[in-house]
Amino acid sequence: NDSSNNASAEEATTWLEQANLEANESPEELYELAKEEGKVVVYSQSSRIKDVKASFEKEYPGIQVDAFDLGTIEIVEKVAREQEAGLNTADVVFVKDGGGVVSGELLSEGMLHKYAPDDLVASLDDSFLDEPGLPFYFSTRAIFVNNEVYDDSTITNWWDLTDEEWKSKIVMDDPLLSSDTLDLFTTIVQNADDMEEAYKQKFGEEIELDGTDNAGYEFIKQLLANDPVFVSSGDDVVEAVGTPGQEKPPVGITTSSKSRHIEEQGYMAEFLYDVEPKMSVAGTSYLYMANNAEHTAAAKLLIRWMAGEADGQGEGFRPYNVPGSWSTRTDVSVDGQRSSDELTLWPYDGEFLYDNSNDVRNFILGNQ
Amino acid sequence: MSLIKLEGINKYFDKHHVLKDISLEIEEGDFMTFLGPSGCGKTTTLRILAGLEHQEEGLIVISDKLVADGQAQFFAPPAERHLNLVFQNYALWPHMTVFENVSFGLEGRKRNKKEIRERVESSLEKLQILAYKDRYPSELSGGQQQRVAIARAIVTEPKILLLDEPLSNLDAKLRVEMRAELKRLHHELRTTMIYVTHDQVEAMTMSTKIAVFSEGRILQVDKPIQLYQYPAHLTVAEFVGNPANNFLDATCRESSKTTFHIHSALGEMVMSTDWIERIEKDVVLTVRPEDLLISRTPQKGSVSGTVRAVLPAGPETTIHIQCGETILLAKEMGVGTYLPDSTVYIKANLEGINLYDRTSGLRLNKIPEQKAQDLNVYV
Amino acid sequence: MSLIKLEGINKYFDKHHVLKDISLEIEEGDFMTFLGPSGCGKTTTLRILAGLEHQEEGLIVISDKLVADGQAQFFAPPAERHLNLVFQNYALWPHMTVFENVSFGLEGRKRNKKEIRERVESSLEKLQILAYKDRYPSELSGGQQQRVAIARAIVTEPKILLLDEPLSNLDAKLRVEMRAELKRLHHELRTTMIYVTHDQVEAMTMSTKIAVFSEGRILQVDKPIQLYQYPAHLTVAEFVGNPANNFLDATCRESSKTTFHIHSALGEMVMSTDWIERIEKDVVLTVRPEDLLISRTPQKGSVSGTVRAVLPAGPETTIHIQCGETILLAKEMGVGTYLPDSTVYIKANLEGINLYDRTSGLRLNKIPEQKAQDLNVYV
Amino acid sequence: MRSISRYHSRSRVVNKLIRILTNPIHLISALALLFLTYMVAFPIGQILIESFQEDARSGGAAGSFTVANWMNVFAGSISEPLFYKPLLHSLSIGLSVSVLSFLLGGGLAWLVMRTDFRYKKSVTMLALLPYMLPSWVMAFAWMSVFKNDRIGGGQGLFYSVFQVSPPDWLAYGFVPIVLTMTLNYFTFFFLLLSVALGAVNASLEESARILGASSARTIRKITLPLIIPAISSAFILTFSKALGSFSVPAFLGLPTKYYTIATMLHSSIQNRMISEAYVLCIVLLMVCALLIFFNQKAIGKRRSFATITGKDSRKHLYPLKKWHRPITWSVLGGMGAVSAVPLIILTLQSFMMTNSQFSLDQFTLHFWLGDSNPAIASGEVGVLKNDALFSAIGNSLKIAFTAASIAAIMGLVFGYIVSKRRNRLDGRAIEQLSYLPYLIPGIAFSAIYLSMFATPSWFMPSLYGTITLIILICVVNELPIATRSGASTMHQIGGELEEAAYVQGANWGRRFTRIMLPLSKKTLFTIFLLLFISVIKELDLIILLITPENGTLPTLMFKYAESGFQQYANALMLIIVGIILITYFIASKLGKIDFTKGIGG
Ligand SMILES: Nc1ncnc2c1ncn2[C@@H]1O[C@H](COP(=O)(O)OP(=O)(O)OP(=O)(O)O)[C@@H](O)[C@H]1O
Ligand SMILES: Nc1ncnc2c1ncn2[C@@H]1O[C@H](COP(=O)(O)OP(=O)(O)OP(=O)(O)O)[C@@H](O)[C@H]1O
Ligand SMILES: [Fe+3]
Ligand SMILES: [Mg+2]
Ligand SMILES: [Mg+2]
Repeated sequence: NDSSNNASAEEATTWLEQANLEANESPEELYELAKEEGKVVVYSQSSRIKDVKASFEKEYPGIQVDAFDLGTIEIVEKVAREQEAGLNTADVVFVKDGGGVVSGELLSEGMLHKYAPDDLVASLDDSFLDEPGLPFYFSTRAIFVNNEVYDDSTITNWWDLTDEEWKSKIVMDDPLLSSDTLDLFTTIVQNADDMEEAYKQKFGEEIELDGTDNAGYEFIKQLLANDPVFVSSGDDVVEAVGTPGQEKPPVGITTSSKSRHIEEQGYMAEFLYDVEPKMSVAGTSYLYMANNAEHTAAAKLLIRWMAGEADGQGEGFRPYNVPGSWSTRTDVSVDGQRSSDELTLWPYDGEFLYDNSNDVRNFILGNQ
Repeated sequence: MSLIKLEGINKYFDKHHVLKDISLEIEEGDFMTFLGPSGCGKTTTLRILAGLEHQEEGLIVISDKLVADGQAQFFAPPAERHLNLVFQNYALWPHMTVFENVSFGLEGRKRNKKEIRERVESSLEKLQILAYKDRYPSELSGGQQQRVAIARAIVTEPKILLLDEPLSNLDAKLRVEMRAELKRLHHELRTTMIYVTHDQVEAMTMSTKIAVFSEGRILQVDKPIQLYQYPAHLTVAEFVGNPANNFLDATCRESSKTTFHIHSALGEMVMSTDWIERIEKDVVLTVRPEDLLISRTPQKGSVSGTVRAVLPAGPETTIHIQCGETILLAKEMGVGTYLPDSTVYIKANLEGINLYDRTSGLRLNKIPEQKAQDLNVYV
Repeated sequence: MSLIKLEGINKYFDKHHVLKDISLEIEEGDFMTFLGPSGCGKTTTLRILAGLEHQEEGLIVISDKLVADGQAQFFAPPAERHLNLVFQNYALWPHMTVFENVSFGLEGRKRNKKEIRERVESSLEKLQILAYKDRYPSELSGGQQQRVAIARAIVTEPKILLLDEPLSNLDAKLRVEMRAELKRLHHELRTTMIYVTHDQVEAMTMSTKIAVFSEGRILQVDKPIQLYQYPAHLTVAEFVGNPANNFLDATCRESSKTTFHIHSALGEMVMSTDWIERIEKDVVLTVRPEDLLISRTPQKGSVSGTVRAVLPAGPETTIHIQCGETILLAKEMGVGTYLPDSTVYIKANLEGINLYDRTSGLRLNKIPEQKAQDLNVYV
Repeated sequence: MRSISRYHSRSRVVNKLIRILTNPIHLISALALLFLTYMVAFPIGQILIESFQEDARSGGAAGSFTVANWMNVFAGSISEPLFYKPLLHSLSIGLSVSVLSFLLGGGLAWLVMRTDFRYKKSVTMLALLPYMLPSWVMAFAWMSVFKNDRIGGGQGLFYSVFQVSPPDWLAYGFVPIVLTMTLNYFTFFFLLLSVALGAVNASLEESARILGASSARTIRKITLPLIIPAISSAFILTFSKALGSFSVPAFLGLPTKYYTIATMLHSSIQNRMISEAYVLCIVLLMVCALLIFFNQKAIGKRRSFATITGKDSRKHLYPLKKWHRPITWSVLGGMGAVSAVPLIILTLQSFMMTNSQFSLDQFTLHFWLGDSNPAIASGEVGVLKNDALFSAIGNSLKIAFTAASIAAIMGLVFGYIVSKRRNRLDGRAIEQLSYLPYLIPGIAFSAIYLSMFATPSWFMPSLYGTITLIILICVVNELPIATRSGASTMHQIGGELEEAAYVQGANWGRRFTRIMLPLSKKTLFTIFLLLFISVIKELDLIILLITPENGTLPTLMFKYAESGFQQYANALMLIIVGIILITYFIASKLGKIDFTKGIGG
């Protein structure tokens, strides 16, 4: 079997050479090449890809976008299995690195590549420069409060959630089922120092660990002891928090992107920016080029399109430039929400998450 | 009071009128046999009696209790009628062993295990299937299955037992033994039996009364021998007898105050007018095969005929004799030794003939006093 | 060459050895009847012959073609055996109407619609169930269902027809008609029939040969009358006869060169030594009921007995007579008029007796030459 | 006798072999085994192997042999919350759901098949409705009634009416999970038992009644044992469906942290702990295998369940008499409420501007017919205006129809083998194997199929990306329902019915199509219907295999739901229900099926 491995390795290198991912072709150049290819296949974790497909096909007639709408896990599974079988269906993969599995299982195997032309990277926020794919927007797990009853000052520190006041009054996605939530907890563990700091800030004394390894775990333990209510979807969190007319609504933890529908549904909820030690962790969405992609030029073109082209204002990025999400670029923002550089976020560390979220999950399981 | 009383039962299956005004009384301890051609409604009558089928019209009274009233659409459930039924198709439970099949009825009565076991085994013993008690019905032969069905019905010792052709799949020897067993049951427990059979010997030897059905009607209810000797109706006459009765078109002529002549293929017979209810011109004369006497030489009052076939059937022989246009059946004990196509002389035993109105089909001759008494002897 | 040949068939159901070395030859055009007690293996034999069951040992040859070989585990499928079977339990298809049930076999043969219709209707007509052709089996009486089963089997006019108690649920009259119909089929199409019945009259009148089964073995294969008159074995003698044969323990004593005495409850009989194969001391004497002659006055060679029961059964009467310790059955034509407990004198018709070795159960007396010829007349 | 020597010259073994090879049953059984080995045993083998492999994320050398996964699940420090407790929950849910479904579905089946109840068709219809809805709908309906203040966001109907909060045990966890699942899955019992009861010769019950047994005793001792094959099949289906169901326990269990094996399995998959997921999956499969084993025990080797025999007897319906009216009211009322309430909620929602507020001024047709309006749902057009809708309907119909038809026939054939050869190894193996796909999580199953069919292998062409593969996986995944239903019917058909056709010279094909198939026509229809419904709702099984042009209704719905467009999803759900109903009516008309009648006239 060695020979075939070698062969594919060889092939890969030649593909890499041909694909020339370092090059900085202009959209026009790419379009010419892409017309030959005729189509591009994208695996997307968001159904908004539908709008991208529409705008892209309008802009670049003759290139058809085949958009697969899948969940993160499905994308990982599908890409891995296809690549193992030598199938190169996907060209562009648009996915979050939930639990670090994309970096842990796909990137590490060379199944995905980074395509990040200079003009797109130019105005990225510094913290996103050193990423394995092209980060193009992010959202975050945030604390939501009912703004009919509470104000910003209700919760200013993650440790506030361990207060008796919030016993059974925290609604959140189940960390066992939502890898995003688990990522948050794992990142908290990773940044146990910050948590220790924040503890001191709130209680004015050093934290005393109750049989746990660090302040991160200690936080999780105390949070779980406060009987948070788990639900199965972020919408339920927003509903629980934001339903108007409640006397003592709970607080919620879910993805900031849920704020998109808050107004539409008539909820009274908002997420909090100023929480100690950090607001939360960034949950970045990436664009990758699949290994051995058949439609390289079209793929590059699509990646550019989705990233909003050089100025970030492109039609392709519009579906993602919505409340609750932030462009990774410093020069693009959504009205009415803080711009990305005003946020205090822990960086997203896929590798750490991949290696440690299992332990955190087991810890959560053990402390239920 | 009779134990069971059916009154004016009418039953329809969709449009088909299958029971027509069935009325019948059955005394306690009777052994009533239903006899009749296939499809005449015997099973249906049993099922209605058992409460499995509901008549559109008519009453059923059991032990002075009204259990079904067609008009009022009142029907007591089977269990309340305190009877038991051996189904024509056995209806054994395929998922139970023979033992379980038979014990089912007893278990419902909350007896103790040991007693149940004993009673089940004793009735299996009686039916000679004890050896099969742990088999499933699908592992039994047809006759064995039928015996399980009987065992299941008799083990509960019901007051009334309905049996729908219960011995049809048994061999002659077993059948005789089973008949004896049923008779014993009938006597010892004074069980009232209603019995469907196609075996005339069975009907004759077992029953205290026979009801002859035809096309959904009861034509005659009588004691066996009386029924056999004096069928009340041509259809009954056609049906009883083994092999079939001989039917001859005949004409009657009054010859004097006290006698009249019957003219038929059997020649001229002179009978007393006492013998008959009334004289009709066009009649049908029936002669039972065993009452057709054959001789090789001419006798007084005999007519000649030609032997057409000799059918030995073991204990007896049936002889087909052509006499004018008609073929007559005669029956003799033993192996008859007539040669085919030989000429013989036949004569009817006058005690073995009956006379019927050709239009209404009703019997014209009376049952002689003397005979009527005689017949009581055997019951 | 025989049409069907069974050779050394052995069949086991799990541990139960139900067929033991069955060997049988059936000629083309034979009407072979299987007679035997319930559970003796008749159905199983038919099923093995039809290819529905596979024997562990033994060969089956049909029309010179080996169709089954137990040792070699070779079994031709039923279709290749060109036969048809009337199942003991009918096996009608409940989802098909009567017409569809019957036409199924023809449709498989790709005939045109019209022909199928005609043939189905004609066979339904013969079985007197044409009127029910659009009914489902569940809407028929037991006897009607049975006739559908027969119609289904005969409509394809098979070379070989296996019938498993096909008339058991029909009334006497219909049964006679159906017998005639089967006979006609047998003659007209020269169909070879294998017939299972429990009705001895049926067996006697229909068959060219009878095979008597007992506990998985064939005891005797013979022409009907021969079988009836000279059962080869005590068990056969026990089984044939209607009502049952009389069995008397007897002892033989040679009285001269040419004669010997038989001593039994019937007194002393003197027989010629020609009559017998060899003389054994302990024997069993059988007398058929119709060969037990009754008189009210003492006769030469008669013994006295007491009437215990008189069972009139229509055409004949069975009389139970106690004679010493044993109860003997006698049968007379007509309605016997003996009074219970009266004394009568009985004597055996010497032509009606058989003698058996008490230990082996084999018949000792020979079949007289003359008789043997005579018997051929009726076949 | 030349012919004789010919066979004698061959050895016993050769003859036996020839016999085995030429007997269609053996042939079919061999083909079935081959099919199942490749399509079921092989994937399960993969799962088993991987459950013994080192996980990539656990840090060790990925792929090397280890029993750590198993140790972790069975004897690790977190075994109890990860495995034992959820297993206990799962089993008690499965058992309770089965028992309740049996009472509900069996009772209704009895009412419809055995009594002179008048509204049989309506009841049949109502009993089918809940199964058509995805299980979360029922859970959602429960929530809208019994929600208390634990979650926040307003309480349910119960509170608004009685002004008391329902206790937690009534709102979340075991009780509501069991009840909503029962309402979802009693259809198995209802359908299978209806078919089975319809085939029970009335005289078998009558003879018990005559022996003086009460109705209850007759049912308990005669009717129920007679239809054991159907009961145990329905039990197995319900039990494992309840065991494998994720959405209901997730929806109703999480608020009180009531986890089941299915939620744990889902968690492992979501967090990509593949080996752990596979260990849990194998545990579920073992439960399945155990169930089948017990089923085989219950059916036994010698007992017969042949209730359709060659001597048919009359049908007789049990009169309800004075109970008719109360039963009618309670059944129609209860069923109506249970079936209709979720449907009504769904319908209303699809016409309401905001999700959970029902009032007239919220009424809108936008989600059905609206043009793009950027203010609503990011400019999403109404469902009926969505270009993808009609191609999705087409694809869904194509997949569901083909898969359901194929699987239904296969189910009967497999069921035939299972019942004919229940004493043989092949029959048992087929029974076991055809059952196992049921509890393999959709994503794991389809991922393995993806690998198996990505490239041509053996004689199989590469099916990946074709609709054929989607149909194939649906067929295999639904085989459990199909085979179980098929087997339960086949057990009821007396052997002599097929034999009668056999001696008439009918070959196996003809026997099967003319005798066995028509005798099990209702089962065929039942399976078709059940499968059509579950295939048309299928999502996680096919999402990995589907291509954009092959999008189905559930994938479309997934898109709506994922974007949070609840009303659109509801509208789509109603369209699916509509399609199922139309299919039901057409199929029953075409097949001349009347559920409420027995076999024959
Ligand atoms: N469900 C039904 N629909 C229509 N007709 C029926 C139905 N059931 C029975 N019949 C008819 O009713 C008549 C009487 O049937 P029944 O079973 O009582 O006859 P039977 O006297 O028992 O006959 P057998 O001796 O053949 O058993 C038959 O002609 C039969 O065809
Ligand atoms: N599946 C089975 N397992 C065990 N024994 C069986 C099985 N089937 C039949 N038998 C036994 O085989 C014997 C022969 O059965 P068979 O059906 O051939 O009898 P039969 O001569 O047709 O009897 P009948 O006249 O009662 O129909 C019976 O004793 C029966 O109990
Ligand atoms: Fe599924
Ligand atoms: Mg009948
Ligand atoms: Mg038999």
